[in-house]
This record gives sequence, C-alpha cells and structure tokens, in this order.
Amino acid sequence: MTKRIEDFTVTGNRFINKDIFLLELQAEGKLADLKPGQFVQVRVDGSPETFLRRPLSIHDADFERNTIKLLVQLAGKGTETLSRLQTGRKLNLIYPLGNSFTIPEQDEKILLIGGGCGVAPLLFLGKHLKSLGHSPEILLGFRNRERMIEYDEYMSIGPVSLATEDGSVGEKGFVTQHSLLAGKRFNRIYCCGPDRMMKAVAQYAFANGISCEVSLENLMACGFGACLCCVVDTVDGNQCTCIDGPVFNINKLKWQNSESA
Amino acid sequence: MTKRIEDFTVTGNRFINKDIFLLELQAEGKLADLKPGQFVQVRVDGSPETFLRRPLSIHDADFERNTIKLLVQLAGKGTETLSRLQTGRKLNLIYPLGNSFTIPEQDEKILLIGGGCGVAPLLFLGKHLKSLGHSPEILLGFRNRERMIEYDEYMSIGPVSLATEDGSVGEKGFVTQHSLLAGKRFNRIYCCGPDRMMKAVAQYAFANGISCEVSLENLMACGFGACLCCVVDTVDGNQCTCIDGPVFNINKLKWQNSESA
Amino acid sequence: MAELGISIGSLSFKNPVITASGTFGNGSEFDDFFDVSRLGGIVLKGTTLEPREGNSYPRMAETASGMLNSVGLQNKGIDYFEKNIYPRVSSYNTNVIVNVNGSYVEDYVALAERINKLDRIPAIELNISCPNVKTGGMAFGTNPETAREVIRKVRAVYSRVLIVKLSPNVTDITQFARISEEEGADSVSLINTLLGMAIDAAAMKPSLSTVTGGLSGPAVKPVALRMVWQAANAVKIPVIGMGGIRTVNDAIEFFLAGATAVQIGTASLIEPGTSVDILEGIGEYLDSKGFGSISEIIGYINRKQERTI
Amino acid sequence: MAELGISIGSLSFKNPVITASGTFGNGSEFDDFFDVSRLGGIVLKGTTLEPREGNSYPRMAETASGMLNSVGLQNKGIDYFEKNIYPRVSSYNTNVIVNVNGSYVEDYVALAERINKLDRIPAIELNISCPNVKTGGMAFGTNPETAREVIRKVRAVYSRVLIVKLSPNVTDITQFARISEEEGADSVSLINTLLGMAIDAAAMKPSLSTVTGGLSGPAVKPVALRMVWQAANAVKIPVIGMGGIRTVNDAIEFFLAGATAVQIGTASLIEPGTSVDILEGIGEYLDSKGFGSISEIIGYINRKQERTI
Ligand SMILES: Cc1cc2nc3c(=O)[nH]c(=O)nc-3n(C[C@H](O)[C@H](O)[C@H](O)COP(=O)(O)OP(=O)(O)OC[C@H]3O[C@@H](n4cnc5c(N)ncnc54)[C@H](O)[C@@H]3O)c2cc1C
Ligand SMILES: Cc1cc2nc3c(=O)[nH]c(=O)nc-3n(C[C@H](O)[C@H](O)[C@H](O)COP(=O)(O)OP(=O)(O)OC[C@H]3O[C@@H](n4cnc5c(N)ncnc54)[C@H](O)[C@@H]3O)c2cc1C
Ligand SMILES: Cc1cc2nc3c(=O)[nH]c(=O)nc-3n(C[C@H](O)[C@H](O)[C@H](O)COP(=O)(O)O)c2cc1C
Ligand SMILES: Cc1cc2nc3c(=O)[nH]c(=O)nc-3n(C[C@H](O)[C@H](O)[C@H](O)COP(=O)(O)O)c2cc1C
Ligand code: FES
Ligand code: FES
Repeated sequence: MTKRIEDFTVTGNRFINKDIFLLELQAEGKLADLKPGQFVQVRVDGSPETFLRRPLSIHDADFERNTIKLLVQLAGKGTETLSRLQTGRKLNLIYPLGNSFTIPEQDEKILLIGGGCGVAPLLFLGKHLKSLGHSPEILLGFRNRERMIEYDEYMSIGPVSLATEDGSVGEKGFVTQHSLLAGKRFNRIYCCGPDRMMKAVAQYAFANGISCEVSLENLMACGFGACLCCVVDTVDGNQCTCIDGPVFNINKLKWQNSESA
Repeated sequence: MTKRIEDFTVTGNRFINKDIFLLELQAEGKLADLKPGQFVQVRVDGSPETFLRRPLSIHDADFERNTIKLLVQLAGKGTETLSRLQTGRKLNLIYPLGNSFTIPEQDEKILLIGGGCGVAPLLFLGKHLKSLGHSPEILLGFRNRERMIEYDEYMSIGPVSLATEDGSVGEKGFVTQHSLLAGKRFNRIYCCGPDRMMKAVAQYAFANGISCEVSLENLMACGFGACLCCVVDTVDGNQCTCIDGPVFNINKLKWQNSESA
Repeated sequence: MAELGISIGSLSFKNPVITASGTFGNGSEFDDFFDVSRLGGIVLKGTTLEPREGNSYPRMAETASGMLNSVGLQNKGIDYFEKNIYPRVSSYNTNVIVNVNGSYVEDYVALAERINKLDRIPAIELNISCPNVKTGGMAFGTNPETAREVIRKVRAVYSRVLIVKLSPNVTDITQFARISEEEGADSVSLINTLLGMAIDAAAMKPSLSTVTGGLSGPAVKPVALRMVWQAANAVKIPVIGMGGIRTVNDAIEFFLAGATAVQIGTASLIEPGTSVDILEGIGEYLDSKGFGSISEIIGYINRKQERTI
Repeated sequence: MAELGISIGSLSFKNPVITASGTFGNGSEFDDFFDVSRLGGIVLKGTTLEPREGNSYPRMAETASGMLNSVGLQNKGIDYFEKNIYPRVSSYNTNVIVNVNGSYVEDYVALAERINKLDRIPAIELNISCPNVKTGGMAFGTNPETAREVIRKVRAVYSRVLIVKLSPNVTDITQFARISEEEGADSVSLINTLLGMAIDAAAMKPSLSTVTGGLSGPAVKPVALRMVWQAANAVKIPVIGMGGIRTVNDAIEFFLAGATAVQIGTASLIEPGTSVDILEGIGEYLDSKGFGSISEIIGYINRKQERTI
C-alpha cells in the first residue's frame, strides 16, 4: 500500500450533532487501496495554532466514487478549522497510514464496540466485514440521545445495541454493562472509543478469552514512522501507534488489569 | 482622536489590477474621527506566517455610510490572505493611527504626487482638500498602463497628470521628470510612493523651496508607539513612524542629497 | 472570586499580571484601550542615565510565531523621565516599575540611586540581559562574575524592591537565579529575549541593522517556561515569568511551573488588551477549578511531583 | 544550472541538502514519497551501542510554530543496525550518515569503532547534544571539558568524516565549535533542539512524561541562524546548519550566514517532500540570481560586510 500525498476536494461537510461533523472528500483520481482501521494525516491550512497534521480515521470509503468520509469531533483549533471548510475547497492528505483490523477468514461471532466519536473507523470496518459475508453485531455507547450518531448507518450492517450514560436511549450505563455482553458469546471484538472504554472492553475480552482488537489514538507528529513520537508500551517494547498500529490486539498491550489506569 | 479596536465587516473586495485590490469595510457603529494620512493596523486571521498586524493607509472614508476603503498591493502572505477575504467576513482593526497631513489654511497651489500603490492615502487627502475649497492638482506615476489605477477617482478631484516608465500612457519617465514640474510653480507638495520616488520628489522640493510632506512606510510591530521599532532618523533624532508620522515634512528627514541612498 | 493578590519582596500586587518592559511604552500608549490601573503592575521601557538613540532602522523582523527586535534601549534618559514621565505615571493606581539599564556598573548604580528617591516607583527591574546594546546589557547577564557585581552594587544603594531580569542566553539559568538571590535581590524575572537573527534572502542581507536581535513571542514560550521552572526550583525568592504569553492558558502554565507573577510582552503589541484579558481569564480558571487563590497553583506541578515521589 | 556540489572534509556531497537525525527514520519511511538518493545525504536516527526503549509516552507536544519531543534515542542498537538497517540503506546512492550517541565516553568510542568498519557509512554525526537522555547527551555538549574529551577519543578511533552535532543550550556556541575544530572534527552541525517545556493547563501536568524536551521547528530558526552565523565566523571547518528550515528561503538564509550544507528536520514530518522541494528551490534561487554555484553564496553576508568595511 503505497503512501501518497494528495489534495482531495471537499464535497460535503456538515455537523451531525453539536460536536461532531462529517467531511466527505473526493480524490482527484483513483482512490488508493485502503483498509478498515487505516487513517489519514490532514494538513490544516489557515490555522496558525495547528503546526502539525492531524490524524483522522477513515470512516468510510467508496471505491466507485473515489470518496472517503471522515467523522470528526471538535477538539481544538485544528478540528474547528476543518469544520468550517467549505465545499469545493482542497484538503491535503497523506494516506493511507497505519495497519488495519485483522479480518477473520472463517465465520465468527463478531461484535463491533464503539463509543462517542470512536465509532469512526467501525463503519468502514462493518461494511467491509458485511461485504465479505460476515454478520457482525454492533454495540454503541453514547453520553445521551443527543450524542447518538449514525444509528441508521450501523443498522444497515447488522443488529445494533445501544448504551447511554443517562439511559435516554438504549440501556443505561456503559457499553461493558450492556446485557448483550452478559447474554451472548462472541469470538471476536473490534473496539474503538475513549481510552477508558477500550480498557474496560479489554478486561471483558481478557476475562472471556475473546480475541479483541482496539484502535488507539496516540499523539502523533508524522504519522508514518519517521519520528517515534507516538509510541505505546507493548509486550514487545515501545511500538509506534502510526505504523505498528493504530490497531492493536489487546494481547500486545499491557492492559491486563489496567481499567483504572 | 481615541484609538479603537473594532471588527469591521467586509462589504467589498476586488482586484483593480493584477497586484492591487480594494477592500471596503463597514464599521459596526459610527466611524471614529479620521484624518487623511492616518492608517489602520489590520489583524490578518488565518495566515500562520502573519504574526504581526499589517499597517494600511486609509484610502478613503465615508462618514455617512461609516465605511473606509483600503487600497492594498500584494506583497506577501498577509496581503494575499486579505485579498481572499469574502464579503460579509469580519476584519479586526486598530484605528485611527498616526498623524495626518498638514492642511493649509490659505489658498495654495497644491500638488499631490503618488506612485504605484503609494497613491493610497492621497485619494482621501485629495477629497478632503477639495471639500475644504482647495484645488489640488495630481501627478501620478505608474510602471505602465496596466498598472494605472483609479484615474477617474483622481480626475474628480482635480487635473491629473500621468507618468509611466514605458510611456504607455502619459509622459514617459518618472514623476520627477514630468513637464508639469518644470512648467508650474507649486507651494505645497504631498507625496506618497516608493522610497526612491519620495526622495527624488524631496530633492525637487528642497531645490525649489516648496513645502513638502511625505508618508513613510516603515516596518512596524505595534503601530501605536509602544515598541519603538518603526523609527526614522530625523533632525530631532529617531522618531516613530507610527506616532510621529507616518507623515513627515521633508525638512525633518535627513534626506538632503539622499536620492541614491 | 479567587484571590489574585501576590507579593514580591515587601511589595503587594493586587494581581499577578504585569506588562513587560519595552512592549508597553510608558503606559499611556494603552490608555485608549483599557484602564492601566487594573493591572498588578507595569514595567516601563528600558531607561538609562543618559538619553539614547538606540540602533538604526531596521530594528524589527517578523519570524515564525515571534519577532526579532534590536531597538537598543532608545530612551530620553533619567532627567527627562523625572520631569516628564514620572509625574504622569504616578497617577496610575498600580505598581510602576522602571527597567534599569547601563553600559557600566557605575551607570546602573547611579540610575538606581536616582530612582530610589522616586516615591511612586516601588521597584526596579535590573536589566542585565538586553541583547541589543554593544556594551553592558547581556554581557552582564551571561557572565556570573559581572552579574554578581552589578547586583551587589545596585543592592547597596537601592532600598526598595529589586527584581533582576535574567538572560536566557546561558547554559545554566539556575546559576544566575542563585546569584541574584545570594546578592539580595527580591525577585528574578525571566526570560528576556533569546539572541536570534534573520536574513532577507531576496536582498541577501541581514534583516536587522545590527545583524542579531532579540527573539520574543509565542515561539520562545517553551524555552521560557522551562527556564522559569528551573529557576523556581532553584531559589526561594519569587520568580516572575514571561516569554511568549498570549493566552490565559499560557499564563497558567507559568504559574503551574512556579512563577509568582507573569509579564506580558509582545502579545500587547498585537492585541493591546492581552494583559487585562489574561487577568480576567486567570480568575475564571481558578474559579472553574475550585481554587480560592492564585497561590494555590503557583508551582503546582512541582508540589505534585513531590507528592507522587 | 548552478553547481550544487559541496565537500565536508574528504567527503563529496552532490548537493548540500541533508535530512536531520530523528526526523527521517532510517530513510525507508520516505521511499513512497520521493527518491531518497536525490539528496546530498541522510542522517539516520540516533543510534547507541545497546538497544534503547526511549522515554515513556507522551513524548511529543505541539507548540507555536514548533514541537517538543522527548523520544530519548529509542533505537535497536548497533547489532540490529548492522544486520537489518545497514544492508538496506547501503543501496541508497547518497551519503548515509549515522548519528552516534552514548551515555559514557566509552560508548561513543565503541560505537564509532564499530561504524568505522562499515564501508557504506562515510561519516558519523557525533551527537553530544541530545536533551532527552538522563546521562550523556547534552551533558557532553554543554561542558567544554567533556565535549573535548569525547571528540578527541572518538577522533582517535574513527578515520572517516567526523561531524560534531552541537547543543544550542550554551552561553557561547563558538567555544564548542572551536573545541570541535581543535580536536580534529571535519565539521560541526547545529543546532540540536533547544531545551523547552510545556504544561497542559487543563490537566495541570507537564505535557511530556519527561517534563522537559527538545524544541524544534520554525520557532527556533532565528536562534539557529544566529548560532550558525557565529560558528561559521569562528571556525574554518564547514558548518552544517539546521533548525526550523521549512522553505527554500529558510535554507538560503543559512547558506548566506555561512552554512556549507543544511539539514531538514521537523519540516519533513509535516511535508515529507520538504527536502527535495528545497533542493530544487536552491537551484532556482542560484539561477535567478545569476550565481554559478552554491559556494558563491556560502557566507555571503559575512564577505559582504568585510567588503563594505
Ligand atoms: C490514528 C488516529 C485516528 C484518529 N481518528 C479520529 C477520528 O476519526 N475522528 C476524530 O474526531 N478524531 C480522531 N483522532 C483524534 C484527533 O486526531 C484529534 O482529536 C485532533 O488531532 C485534535 O486536533 P485539534 O487541533 O482540534 O485539537 P488540539 O488543540 O490539538 O487538542 C485539543 C485537546 O485534545 C487533546 N488531543 C489532541 N489529539 C489527541 C490525541 N490524538 N489523543 C489524545 N488527546 C488528544 C489535546 O491534548 C488537547 O487537550 C484520531 C487520532 C489518531 C492518532
Ligand atoms: C503606515 C503604513 C501605511 C501603509 N499603507 C499601505 C497601503 O495603503 N497599501 C499597501 O498596499 N501597503 C501599505 N503599507 C505597506 C504594507 O503594510 C505592507 O505591504 C504589508 O505589511 C506587507 O504584508 P505581507 O504580509 O503581505 O508581506 P510580507 O510577507 O510581510 O512582506 C513582503 C515583502 O515586503 C516587505 N515589506 C513588508 N512591509 C514593508 C514595509 N512596511 N516597508 C517596506 N517593506 C516592507 C518585506 O520585507 C518583504 O520583503 C503601509 C505601511 C505602513 C507602515
Ligand atoms: C520591542 C521590544 C522591546 C523590548 N525592550 C526591552 C527593554 O527595554 N528592557 C527589557 O528588559 N526587556 C525588553 N524587551 C523584552 C521583553 O520585556 C520580554 O522580556 C521579552 O519580549 C519576552 O517576553 P514576550 O515573549 O512576552 O515578549 C523588549 C521586547 C520587545 C519585543
Ligand atoms: C522527533 C525528533 C527526534 C530527534 N532525534 C534526534 C536524534 O536522534 N539525534 C539528533 O542528533 N537529533 C535529533 N533531533 C534533532 C534534529 O535532528 C534537529 O537537530 C532539530 O530538530 C532542529 O532542526 P529542525 O527544526 O529542522 O527540526 C530530533 C528532532 C526531532 C523533532
Ligand atoms: S507519529 Fe511519527 S513515528 Fe508515529
Ligand atoms: S510600530 Fe511600535 S512604536 Fe511604531
């Protein structure tokens, strides 16, 4: 998968809730080969505070139309500047970056768990799994009903369970408290969301011997392995989130009993 | 004249030749009291290379409509960013700054000499002089016909003579070589343009005992006298272009015989 | 509302926001923008015994997130100051501090003696760190022996609050902070500008008439913060932190690192109201975090480290 | 087309654009973006005798026009290098330089001896300026005696081109440039990162696990350029300039100040193609100004000053 540096054209940009917006980008020519779990490094022009590029997961990709989608949460100046990008403007990306989720060869009972904006890479993954004949279930956690996003999109992939902190939709509580996990046995979990949630899900997976991959969001400078800034402490020592990840099997991470870390 | 910091709204922005654009700005409320020769300090948002504000002369002011105009030449990133400002956007200014041209109390034979984008403060000055009953003449120098700007505007003030380096319009040569200066006697000259041109005009004024004021464009950090970065060497020592100027009588400057400096 | 008052030596400041020398004129340049008396203090522009013209134009160059200056202490001298500036700044209801400069030790001492007589000037900032003068200035602040000598001799004649302004252009900032403390200074302020340079590639010549100049602005903040943290951990006298402060969060970083007060420099040139905006922001920050006073966050990261060790 | 070739000691470079250690991986990270062999040289990431894990995460913080890092020389050690990296980088048709690090003088010497045997490594860059390791690193480069000792001992065992990488965290950079020259270094390269720091005001804790880290990027350019200018005027050996170079004009400034070659660091992390873009731009600049070779502009502002005196 050759990395490229390319200008994309903004073909859509809209807020889907108070804090999260969806950017649709059109490649100039043919989209590079992409896999679920990979990310792009976006150059944010016109934001003096944003010196480095910003890493964003590939939320969806359409190889017919040569478009990708990014699901972005307002975090600071960089994302704020992106949120104001108008249709027709160019956006410079380095892509595709990072490894990708491991796709099972046989039929397995698969669960995708996402929290907040961490659902970003899971849509592309879910669609991909479905296209390969898998039947993943989906468990999403949000703060409340207002924060819920893209429910319909995930429904088109498979059955969706919901957890909200205030119980305004779905079950009340965190995803790890959801009855789905008590009731059903899964063979494989893919998880992306806040650190604390991923660590809680990892504990569940460890305890139940379930294969589990998580997607990390460490601070990055380059995104392609040149600077060694983005390391995570693994059983094989410090590894780069940008090239050895962002997807890691929890067995690689030193997360055993680290829920409260 | 109290200095203010205010957001103006861009009500117009268009190129009037390849390099020069005209920004029209609307004050939120009533425009501050302004005098010809004064300038504004513009904050250029969204340009990482532009750390400091940018000083620009007040090209025109309309106290009925509470608008001002800025005539800006593309010089670097700051002005380039301004040139792309869309109608409706805000622009933050500190204004009004600097001293102003000395307005004669009696009738005098007045000549305004401008070169290139240096004509900027002369339009406001010319209109002001005319409104006070003076009948200034105008001598403008440009590189060539394509570079000529706002001829009609100046015609509405008084007779306009032109000099171009290639003779494509008006007389061929620099403003100081124009036949107007050989033929007529003026009592008072106001001049703004490239340094070299102002120094040449100053020599002419010195030689003919004509009262002459020039408007300088030194590099500035603050624009309101706080940093002492913008000094010019005068007979009274280093003075700040931003508060003791930008308008200086040539007798104050050490420009005697400095044409080639 | 959290308590913002702090003390430097025997001097009380109603809040810890002070403007930095050379970037705030003599205060009056800001009268149109806000009430200068709201600030904890203001440091007036660098003053010398005799009038000085400073360096030739060009004296300023813009850099990435910063600027270089080589103003070179242009000022009208202490006589003019006493007659024309002192009466006016005396009316401000804030601590008015004079930034004291000289080419020789004797100049510093003579100037400090003069200012010691001015009742409405409760403190001086001894500038041994100006990079833009040929003699004196930074030469004092980068040599431990001369630094010690000038501080000692000024301390002997100056009875009010003595703040020593340190140069960042040294291998070990703590050495100079310690010397200041040992010689009886009430406080150190840092950083002055980093010695830097720019060249106009198109014109193929230095951007400043002096070739080198002093770098300031957000670009230097990481270096400034590091030095303030080092100095605050090396001495017991209060440290006044500055260098690149532009936002409330910037200022908070300096308090957390150990600064008792902050100075706002270059930012005031671009947004004249920066200092009062930051002043308001500090109160909001403390309130939002539930702190009752500014003193609770001064040196917080150091105390926290001790706790976890 | 202007001639771009330069020499450092006995080593020829087809052009004066080199990538900076720690920001260019081991070259292959850039293979997708351009042909690495087009560059004058590449400096590989900091290497030590034994493998190193570096510092804990977080090791990076963004700052105004720059970044702090405290990677701390993570690398797999010289054995791994010889076996896995050396064969691959040997295929590049450019000067491949290893950045040599150690905690003790003996480490540096042992490592230099090992690399001396690698035919396809024509030069080493002796890093006595890493701010991110507890022992060694910057401690060597900020103390004249230890700097002299490590350079002397490495020179004794290393027969190819020896470049000494200097720390900017010193009072007088020329002292260290002179020591390098006296001890037989073929060149000095500067600057390494400025020691800096950042605090997360919201979280009330340092942004880096190590509290302090090294500042790089456009923010530091004015300081870097000043030091390169000072060093180039202090020694006769060629100076390799770096620190904040992002555009062609930035690079030109360093040549005009006296640098014989430039290194591109942080900029490559953001725009991977910066080094080749600058390479092309230098040719265009020389052509547009009517210069026949890069050597005509090296130190131009110094020669010009001499001329006008
Ligand atoms: C591989 C990868 C994929 C990502 N995918 C997405 C995505 O699909 N959608 C999305 O909204 N975000 C994603 N992120 C996070 C995103 O990169 C940051 O939110 C963004 O860079 C913030 O930029 P900013 O300028 O808006 O905020 P800043 O001003 O840079 O930061 C605001 C606050 O957020 C913190 N912060 C910023 N970046 C990170 C980070 N990476 N980890 C932890 N804290 C951080 C800062 O410390 C600061 O406190 C991803 C990150 C990585 C590494
Ligand atoms: C009082 C005053 C009034 C001015 N009025 C006008 C006006 O009405 N219209 C107008 O177009 N311009 C005017 N200028 C000049 C204008 O401020 C600069 O052209 C502008 O700041 C350039 O910004 P930039 O970011 O586009 O270019 P930069 O990237 O900052 O500079 C581009 C190039 O121009 C040079 N340069 C920039 N500013 C100056 C300057 N002030 N003097 C000499 N060289 C400079 C730089 O050194 C550089 O080589 C005025 C300047 C002053 C001081
Ligand atoms: C234009 C200018 C003039 C300065 N003059 C002085 C001075 O006279 N005396 C002094 O001690 N510091 C002087 N300084 C340094 C500032 O007081 C301050 O130490 C430095 O700029 C760092 O803070 P900042 O980044 O907030 O500007 C000057 C700085 C600037 C930008
Ligand atoms: C992430 C990172 C890692 C670095 N690692 C090293 C290193 O291992 N050895 C070294 O000599 N310099 C190292 N440096 C310093 C650079 O080589 C260079 O000296 C410095 O960054 C200044 O140049 P720049 O502003 O162009 O980046 C590193 C810099 C960065 C940003
Ligand atoms: S971000 Fe540079 S190596 Fe991962
Ligand atoms: S620009 Fe600051 S005093 Fe004139």
